Amino acid sequence: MAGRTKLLGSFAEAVAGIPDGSSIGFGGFAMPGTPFNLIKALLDQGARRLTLVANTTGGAQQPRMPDIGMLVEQGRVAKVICAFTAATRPTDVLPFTQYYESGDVEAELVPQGTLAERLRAAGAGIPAFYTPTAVGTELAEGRETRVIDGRAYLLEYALKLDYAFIRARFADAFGNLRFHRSQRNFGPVMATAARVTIAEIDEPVLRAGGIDPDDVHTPGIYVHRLVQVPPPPEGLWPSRRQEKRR
Amino acid sequence: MAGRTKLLGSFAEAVAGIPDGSSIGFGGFAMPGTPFNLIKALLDQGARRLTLVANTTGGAQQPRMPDIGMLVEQGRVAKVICAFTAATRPTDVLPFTQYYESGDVEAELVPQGTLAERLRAAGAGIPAFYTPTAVGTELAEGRETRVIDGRAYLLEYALKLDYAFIRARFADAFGNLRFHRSQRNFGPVMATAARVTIAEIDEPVLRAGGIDPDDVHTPGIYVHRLVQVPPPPEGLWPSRRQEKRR
Amino acid sequence: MSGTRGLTRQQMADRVAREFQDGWIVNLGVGIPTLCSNTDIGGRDITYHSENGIIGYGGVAAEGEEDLNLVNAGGQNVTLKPGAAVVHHADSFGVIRGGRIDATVMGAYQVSMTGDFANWKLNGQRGGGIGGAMDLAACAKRVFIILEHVTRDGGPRLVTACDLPVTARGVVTLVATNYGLFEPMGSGFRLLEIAPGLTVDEVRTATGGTLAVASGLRETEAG
Amino acid sequence: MSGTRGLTRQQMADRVAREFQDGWIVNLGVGIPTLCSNTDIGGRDITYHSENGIIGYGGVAAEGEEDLNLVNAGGQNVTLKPGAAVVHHADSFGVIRGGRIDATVMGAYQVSMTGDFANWKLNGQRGGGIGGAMDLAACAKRVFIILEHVTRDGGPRLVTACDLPVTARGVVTLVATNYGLFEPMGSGFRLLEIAPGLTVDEVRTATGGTLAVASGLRETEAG
Repeated sequence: MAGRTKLLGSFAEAVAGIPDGSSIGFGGFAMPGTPFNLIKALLDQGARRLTLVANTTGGAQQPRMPDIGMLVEQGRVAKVICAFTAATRPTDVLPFTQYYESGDVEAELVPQGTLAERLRAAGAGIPAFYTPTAVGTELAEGRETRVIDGRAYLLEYALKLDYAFIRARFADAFGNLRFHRSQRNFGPVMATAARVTIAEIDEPVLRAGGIDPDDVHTPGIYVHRLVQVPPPPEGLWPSRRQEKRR
Repeated sequence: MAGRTKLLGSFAEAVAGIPDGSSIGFGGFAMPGTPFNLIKALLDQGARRLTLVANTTGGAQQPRMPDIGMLVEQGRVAKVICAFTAATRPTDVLPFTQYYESGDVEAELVPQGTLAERLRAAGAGIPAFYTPTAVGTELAEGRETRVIDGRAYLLEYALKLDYAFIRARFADAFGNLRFHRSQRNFGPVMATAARVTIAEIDEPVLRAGGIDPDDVHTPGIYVHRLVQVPPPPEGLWPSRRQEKRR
Repeated sequence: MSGTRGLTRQQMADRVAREFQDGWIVNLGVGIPTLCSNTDIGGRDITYHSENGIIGYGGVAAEGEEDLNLVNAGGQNVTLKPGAAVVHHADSFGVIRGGRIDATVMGAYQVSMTGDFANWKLNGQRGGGIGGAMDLAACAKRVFIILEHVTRDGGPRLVTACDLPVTARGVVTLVATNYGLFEPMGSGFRLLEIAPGLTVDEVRTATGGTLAVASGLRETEAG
Repeated sequence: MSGTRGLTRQQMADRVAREFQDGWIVNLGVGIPTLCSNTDIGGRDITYHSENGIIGYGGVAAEGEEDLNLVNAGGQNVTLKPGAAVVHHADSFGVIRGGRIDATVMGAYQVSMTGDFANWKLNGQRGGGIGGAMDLAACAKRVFIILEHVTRDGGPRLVTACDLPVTARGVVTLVATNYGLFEPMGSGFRLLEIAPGLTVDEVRTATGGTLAVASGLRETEAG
């Protein structure tokens, strides 16, 4: 394990070779954990007919950061699987909403916990499971339900990914990751669900073993490519050092 | 959260009030993570008609430590749910095996990964899930299977516990836990599956917040009673200090 | 008739927060529910859970003191209380579905007398914003809803049956509006408390379905 | 005819270990499979996974240097390699069921020519010892079995069909015995390599079902 490194020199290199038709999951909940630098590189990379999996398509904040809604705007997206096609507050407008509402792109709207669990199931080799969430709602219409111990549950299927794009605070050369606070969110489950996980890292990548085995949040066996986020303005979104300077 | 402590003064106090008919899960894989001190207290406590959930019933090592097979020998067990009713090597003999083979006690033999996942499902509010494990074996006879994407899977149900007995290295007063190395094993999933989790702790219990939020393995919301393991010979099984002295 | 009569947003949040019991684990939704964490409820220890895996967050961080990688479900930079823990998203919804949330507080467009509520999609919309609402609604021990009593054009939000797509059915425990505190009873709503300055008749007129009045009706403390 | 002819236990393990490719994640079962980690396979980097959640363990700890809370699936006190990580039991079997294990090596009582194998229960037993074997067997990319070629009374362990309860069906990739290296082909076994000192006829006599011999049959290096 010590003999190899997964560290690459650029974000362009990290997203190279992603073919048309790929499914890609994106970590992130609000700003923390969002792989802005990888998204920016993917915007330049050109792959088309993508299936995107994320909590939301982003773009609510000003100034606008690179977000996966921009891939939709570029006409490169076949489908989005997410927990929001519109913002929680009707007064907030996501750029993606107009594309979806006008029928320009397909979307599958999934409750957030079901989305997380479908990704976790994919990573854990569970092809399907039952959940109480969304029973009795429009999302359950025509779907298989089952009564267990007197309560109705909905059947949900694992959601596998070709790629996961995530952001973490620390990595070692073997790919072990640690997240900082709510940066963690979808990162660990996305990583297990994907064939190939690409992580952008806040801090310089450590030697293999630089993270204590008890402190690893995502094991390196799930992580394939690492890129360190450079200082701003080249690197997007503040590193810890900047946070403290604000 | 800072205002309360879950720390109790004795193992007897920690297992007090467990009623007849309870289901109790026990962490541990080989020696690490096995709550020997809580098991010893339960042996004295007297509750009957118990359902025990564990990887194995123990008792393979010499000298014999307190193990849940002893509860069976005391006639206090209705059923054991485990991954081994006999040792892997036919030449090793578990004390429990004779009780099971002679029909003195019921057992449900579950593949280890299915056992862990059924506990995890109970904790995560998933009432049932499909798994590829055990398809085509004796364990699948008469059971519901389902073909998903061309592969057969077995339906498995969540396994809820009334109590979990686990052992960890560190705890804070709110009940947040950290395990050391392979001590972790079933501990975190047992804790989420149980209504009441009781943990024996190697090291002195820290103030609430004494474990960094990013370093918590089991959140304190899942942990209800803590007891510190005293030094040997009163406390069973070595603490970290002894390990280094050996 | 406007939504600004009776209790303020903070007063509605205060009323709900006073229901929280010592030791509870509570999830606060975006908007008015967030204000519950401002309420002084004495020495009661509440553990606030956020969908993104924060268990035990505290108040909003002071300006200049934010950890930008620490947000609650509304995206606010919050602080952590001693004893806090962070888990990933699947484990965080494991907390929810596993039945560990004593109360979830959410906003809504409508609540029905059978305890259904709607808060993720407007009629005519193709999609919507579900987020964690369906998980929380289906699995929390108690679902508390805070909403303005009437729509902008004066129509009721407490209705016989939701005409918007529901978030969950039969789950609402308690409803706080600017007009008072209500319980869905199946066959109607029960008015538990009334906001200062309103009459029962006014409340009844502005409420869909039957309104029963609790014996010994009290005024909501507007503190 | 005894099980001690041909390869030793370590030589069988060596033969299987030489199949491991650089970067593989490998799970070693209790008994002979454990010996695979002793084999020198040059610079190839193998990550050893253990059911109890250890990803990346190394050799057995030197006496006096043991961490008593660090064991492999066989209960041995092992060491950790740089880059190791620890996960809990459900996540550990997530690694297995998720298809991340490139090879699992297990002992067995019987292997059939259709790739079934049996290793958890003897006939006449009420229960048995499953442990993680069924999960590994069903989900690893490759299932390598190591076993003595014949039973104590000389009967075959490579059989047409298992008469013991199986662990999984149709999963065995490769079988190493003291007599040689075999592949279950459905209609029979293919002898890929033969142990020094044995003849094909001897192997055939001691094997259940049909035995095909690979073209250019080689002797197993007994190094």
